[in-house]
Amino acid sequence: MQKLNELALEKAKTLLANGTVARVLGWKKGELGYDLEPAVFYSESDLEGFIYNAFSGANLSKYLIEESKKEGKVLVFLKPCDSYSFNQLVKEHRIVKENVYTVGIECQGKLDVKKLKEKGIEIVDGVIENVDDVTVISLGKEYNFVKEEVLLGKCSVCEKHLLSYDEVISLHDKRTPKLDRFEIVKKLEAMTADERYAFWKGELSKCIRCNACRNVCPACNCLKCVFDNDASGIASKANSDSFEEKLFHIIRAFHVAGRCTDCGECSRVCPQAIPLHLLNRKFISDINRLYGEFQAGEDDVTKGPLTAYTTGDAEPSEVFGGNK
Amino acid sequence: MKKISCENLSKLYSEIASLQELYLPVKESGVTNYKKYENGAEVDIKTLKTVKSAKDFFFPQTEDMMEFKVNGKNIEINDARKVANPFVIFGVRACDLKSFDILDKVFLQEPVDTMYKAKREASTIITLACNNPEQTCFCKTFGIDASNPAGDISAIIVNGEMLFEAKTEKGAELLNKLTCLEDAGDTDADAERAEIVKKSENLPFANLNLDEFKGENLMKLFDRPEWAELSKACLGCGTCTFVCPTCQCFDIRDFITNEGVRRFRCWDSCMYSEFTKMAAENPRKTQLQRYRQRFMHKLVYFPQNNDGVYGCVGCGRCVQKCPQNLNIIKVIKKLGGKNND
Amino acid sequence: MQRIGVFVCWCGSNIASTVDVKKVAEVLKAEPGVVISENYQYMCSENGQALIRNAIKEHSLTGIVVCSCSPRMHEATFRRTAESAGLNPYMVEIANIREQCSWIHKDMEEATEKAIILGRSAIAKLKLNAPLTSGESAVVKRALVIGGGIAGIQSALDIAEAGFEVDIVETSPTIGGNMAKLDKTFPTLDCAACILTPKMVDCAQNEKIDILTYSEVESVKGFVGNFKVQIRKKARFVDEKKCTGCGECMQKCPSKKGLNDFNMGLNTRPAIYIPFAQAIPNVAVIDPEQCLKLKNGKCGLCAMKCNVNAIDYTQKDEIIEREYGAIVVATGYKPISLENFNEYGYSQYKDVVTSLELERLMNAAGPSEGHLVRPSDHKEPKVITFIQCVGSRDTSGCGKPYCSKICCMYTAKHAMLIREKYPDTEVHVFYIDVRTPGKNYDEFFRRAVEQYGVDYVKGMVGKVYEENGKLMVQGADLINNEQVVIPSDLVVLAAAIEPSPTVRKIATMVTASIDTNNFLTEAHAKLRPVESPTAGIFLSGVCQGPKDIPETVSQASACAAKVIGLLAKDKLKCNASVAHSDETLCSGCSVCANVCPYGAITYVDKEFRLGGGKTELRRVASVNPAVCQGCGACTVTCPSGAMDLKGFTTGQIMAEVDAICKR
Amino acid sequence: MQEIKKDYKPLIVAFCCNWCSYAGADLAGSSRLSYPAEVKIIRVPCSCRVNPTFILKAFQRGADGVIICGCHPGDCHYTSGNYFARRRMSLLFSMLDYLGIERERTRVEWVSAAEGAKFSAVMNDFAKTVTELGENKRLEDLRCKN
Repeated sequence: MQKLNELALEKAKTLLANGTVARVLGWKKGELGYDLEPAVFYSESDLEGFIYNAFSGANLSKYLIEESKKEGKVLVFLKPCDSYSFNQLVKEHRIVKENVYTVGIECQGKLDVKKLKEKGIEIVDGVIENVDDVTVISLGKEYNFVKEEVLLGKCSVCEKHLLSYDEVISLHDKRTPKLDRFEIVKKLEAMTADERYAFWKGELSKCIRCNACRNVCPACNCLKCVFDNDASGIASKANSDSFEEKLFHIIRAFHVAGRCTDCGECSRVCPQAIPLHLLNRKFISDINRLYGEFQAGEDDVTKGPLTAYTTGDAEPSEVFGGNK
Repeated sequence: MKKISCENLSKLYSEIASLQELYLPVKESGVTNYKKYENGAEVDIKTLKTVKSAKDFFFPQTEDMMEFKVNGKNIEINDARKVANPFVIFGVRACDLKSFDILDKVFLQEPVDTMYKAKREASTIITLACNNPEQTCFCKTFGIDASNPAGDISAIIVNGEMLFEAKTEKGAELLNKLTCLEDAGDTDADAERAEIVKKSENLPFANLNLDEFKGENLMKLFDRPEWAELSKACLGCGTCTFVCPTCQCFDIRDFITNEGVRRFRCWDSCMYSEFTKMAAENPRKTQLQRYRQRFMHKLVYFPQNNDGVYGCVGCGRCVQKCPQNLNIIKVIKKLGGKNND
Repeated sequence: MQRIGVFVCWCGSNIASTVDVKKVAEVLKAEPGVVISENYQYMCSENGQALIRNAIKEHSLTGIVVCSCSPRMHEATFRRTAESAGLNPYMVEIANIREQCSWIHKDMEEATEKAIILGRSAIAKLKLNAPLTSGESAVVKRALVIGGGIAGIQSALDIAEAGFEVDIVETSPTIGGNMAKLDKTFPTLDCAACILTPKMVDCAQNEKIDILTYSEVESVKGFVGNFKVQIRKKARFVDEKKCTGCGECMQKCPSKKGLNDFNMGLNTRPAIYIPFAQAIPNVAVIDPEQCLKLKNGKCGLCAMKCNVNAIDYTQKDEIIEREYGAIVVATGYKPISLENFNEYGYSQYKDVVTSLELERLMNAAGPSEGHLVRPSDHKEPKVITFIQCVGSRDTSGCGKPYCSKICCMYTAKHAMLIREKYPDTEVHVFYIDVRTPGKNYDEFFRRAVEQYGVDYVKGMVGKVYEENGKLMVQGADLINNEQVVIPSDLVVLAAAIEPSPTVRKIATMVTASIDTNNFLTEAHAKLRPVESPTAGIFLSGVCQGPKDIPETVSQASACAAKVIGLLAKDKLKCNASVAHSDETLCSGCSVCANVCPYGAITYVDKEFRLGGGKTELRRVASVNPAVCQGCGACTVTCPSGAMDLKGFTTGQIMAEVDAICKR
Repeated sequence: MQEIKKDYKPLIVAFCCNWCSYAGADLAGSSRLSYPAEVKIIRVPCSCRVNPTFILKAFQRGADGVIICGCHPGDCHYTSGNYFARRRMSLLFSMLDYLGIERERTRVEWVSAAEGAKFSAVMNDFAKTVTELGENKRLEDLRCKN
């Protein structure tokens, strides 16, 4: 996998040098080995900080809303999952596609720092990444993990594949996930309503309304969110009550329903580890079940399921997927 | 000094809880936060960084202030502030303890914030030394000793036992009431404390250079071009501010109830795009400006106004929680001066 | 500061017997913003309205709430009342305390309490009302009819008759459509040409009608009353103004091998041709695919022969742009392609023909000059078998699920005509059901069976195959419960009809909706059958669903009546309760247009000031108030809340919710 | 299951489409077909105008049940509004159910202008169902209720 980093870097350098692009959107090295941050590189010397590795989990597509408006082309590296968000944003006219040079890049799943910390790893000196396992070097010691143990939740069930790009950097076939994307949704559906209520009360009451889930979400790309807009009637700055916790998350999930590509960023960034993706995934699962398989972002033209209908759609009284 | 075997800690918790409300780090739904102690709670004193800091006790995320009852065309105004009952916080780390000093400088200055003061006075704080400071801890940079926090009672774990020392009268009074504790005799914590100091010293960010963060450099720092790069990935979420033990900005908002209006205050974040929105204008239009504000405040403006006390305690929560891995360490390293690499 | 007046109606005893109207008025008077609260026996009476008018003037009211019967009953009344007193009519809200309260509750206390809550809810909504004005837009007094078949012709004639200008755009070189190809028409058996051609001539001679044949609609912009349409007039290579239709050129043209579309390809025609003798306009056209001069520059005989110098090989397509107030879609139908029905042997055997081909074979102006002969050997058929429902009522996916409606009747007509003219010819008809509702229709069908001895066999045909020079039609006879094989000389397939393939493109251009069978959807299946849901677009003829001639003509006239009603207005008053996009919030994501049934939303790039002299070009939604009907679908689809509906704003509805839920 | 107070009367918010169910309610009224006074109707131009936020807001404010009434599928005054509403409400209700909110508290019914009797029957039935469920505790805002 280290080879991918070299190829990506080389690609970035070449395209910058020959003037194809004016800047590069990628990931930058951090201080602790795992704390990569999304960054824009303007020159070959800038690119010294560039890295693509097992910690390049952040979805870069949303940054293109701003970056694609600027003068000159921007090169972006898109992991399979990021590409779906990219397409969705193009579909919503939020990215100026002509100003973006897309390079699809192989991804075999990215690591979850929280999970590594639970395994006792606080700092990372190096990673050796294979398709199904990974070795992390920390303070002189080597730790080997099966991928499922340490992958970001979104990666362990990822079925996304490379779409179409200007170029592709890929050396291996993508690993097939060993877990079912809807497993937990199904588990929750199988619970009683009381159990489900208890589960979600526990999870959502942790919410501190930092808005990280919303701000990282590529589908949450409104100029101004209704929750920030005093005129909307539902503006709120804090969860003053258990109702507001629910309101925010239900409405947010509803607003992105049919547009959410299941990129999993909401859960990745939640400081309170709320499995927010399970809300979106419920909508996805219902949409698939009721209106036919739909993957947002697979292309940049198809109408979303909430802006379409058939005359024979299920009635709201018969749609419940779960237990009572 | 008093002590108790770590195996019997639940007895201690129960006993304190029988005297006053007790709050301590509890693991729930996968994360550790301060919670009111209840029998069977999964107390977690291993985790150094609760997600939310201990500032919540004095400055909670939302707090009612007053209430307007509307009946037809009549309005009645009522005080909605809650009375603060005495309570105990257990397990406060040195960094969070230091954050109380910083918050005091804000809220206890004239005009005194009565809601904050009432809760501050109602509290008894039991601190806990950090036996194993983490890589992301950098309290030492701000001169904080993780091995020996004070508070009303100071606690430290030594060889499977927890030792307690009263630091204030209030602390001594509580300690004396606790029957489950035994006298510590000649057990002492000096060796353990020395060990902690040594560990802290070896942490990667223990001695960050803060030299440049001086009042006279204010404009120079403000204009540094690096802010663009530093803030580039910032999402404008409020995570860093809400997990931060020293961030103290709030907003006052009204909520329309079925009977009128309730006025409450709630945390606000300088990272939010609407933070400085005023009737006519929003002076901080870009995320760069907002990002710069947060760190300039912590590292330059606050110490300038508060005898050189920095507005950061090096707890490392933001380092852990920033969705895109931006943090104060990266800022200090870039702008704080030489030898930061 | 708002100054609200509340007016509680007794409705005689209808309300007052169960609701304590005085108490309602009294309690609502205490609501913030309410300056006067009255009750009266009949608010809708002249005295009641006078009371409201006086109160508006005397107390300078900014809005009124009338607690009375359903707004569906008197909202319009009270709006007029308010308007006559100088108040904006949309500053009126109705609390329905009759149908939704006094009439369904018996307990006075309960009903009174509910009436108060409904009153509060109306007050809460009213506080967020804004004065609305219906926009007005001028109407271009000209109609466009797309399609020049009998539907388009009839609509155009009726509209022109009322004094409005009409353009007919027809893709083929002549108007007349499918009807011009027919021989006789049921149930009267009069000749199609005899009744159609006079209408075609009327069109041509009517000063108000402009016929654009050999033309296609290229694009449609605008909205009801104000459509801007681009029409492509395809190069005809013949100057329409000069050509006299003498036909000399056709005689001399050496390239005679083109299939004659008008005769369903049953014979050939020259490269320069007039589709049929009565064509309107009676002007030749050159098929550029076939013309030797246009293909390789070698010929030019027709130009030499033309006495009026009408031939112009250099002619180019021409784009004409015109404005219209209304558009009639009359694109008609075509028989389906029979490629999915190999069992009937249509592609294998020349003597398996469609009904429309049979029409040409029987037509005096057809390829055999009305003498019914088989295409293969030009011999008179002695046994003819008709197969019904070829591709109609077909749920297998090969054909169409609907009934094509005309086949039963035209087959009866064919059978009868054949038996009349060739009495020794045997005629068999395989049918699933015979459907003959309509004036004199069933009588017509029975005549075919009873008087003309046509053999109707109830059952489906399995296959058609050739044996000893005969076409063997093998099918089931369900009544005698047996398999039958009928050796035939000619087999006629009643092919299903489908909307003309051009309709899809046109529907997209005019944002009219289309159903799964490509028929255009009407605004309401029962109550608005000739209008499209898109304002200003009207449906004439088979483009909306299968129809026979009488039905088509009635619909065409109905359609014309609607168009005339529209064009008769100088200005269109738009619906005031329309959607509106807040451009400062809109991110141009375009989901709203996806749910708009009227195509009222478009997107424009607009410049916004960013401060510091900088500007940004942003895509934002823009609602055309003349087209929007105010359903509100877009408001819920818009995640940012940029899209709102005037008169039913998000704020207003939430205020009602709040007021209702206060207890 | 919570204990239900004896004289408990639920609060029900009904969003009714102007063209069908609102008229249906009028017909119920003129036919004197009663339903509980707890049902309060809000008139909307079309069921597609009902934003999920309205429904949640009603619950926040103390509603115990929310019902949305629209034209029968295929009969929408605006041709397609109720089809969009049907998808939206299906997904929203399923989500509320997923969160453990009682699914009987929300309902969609198609009631035409001619169905006064159906309107009354639906409201009676819904009110009964919600009364049996008792107060809405899982989706309320305590601040609204003091």
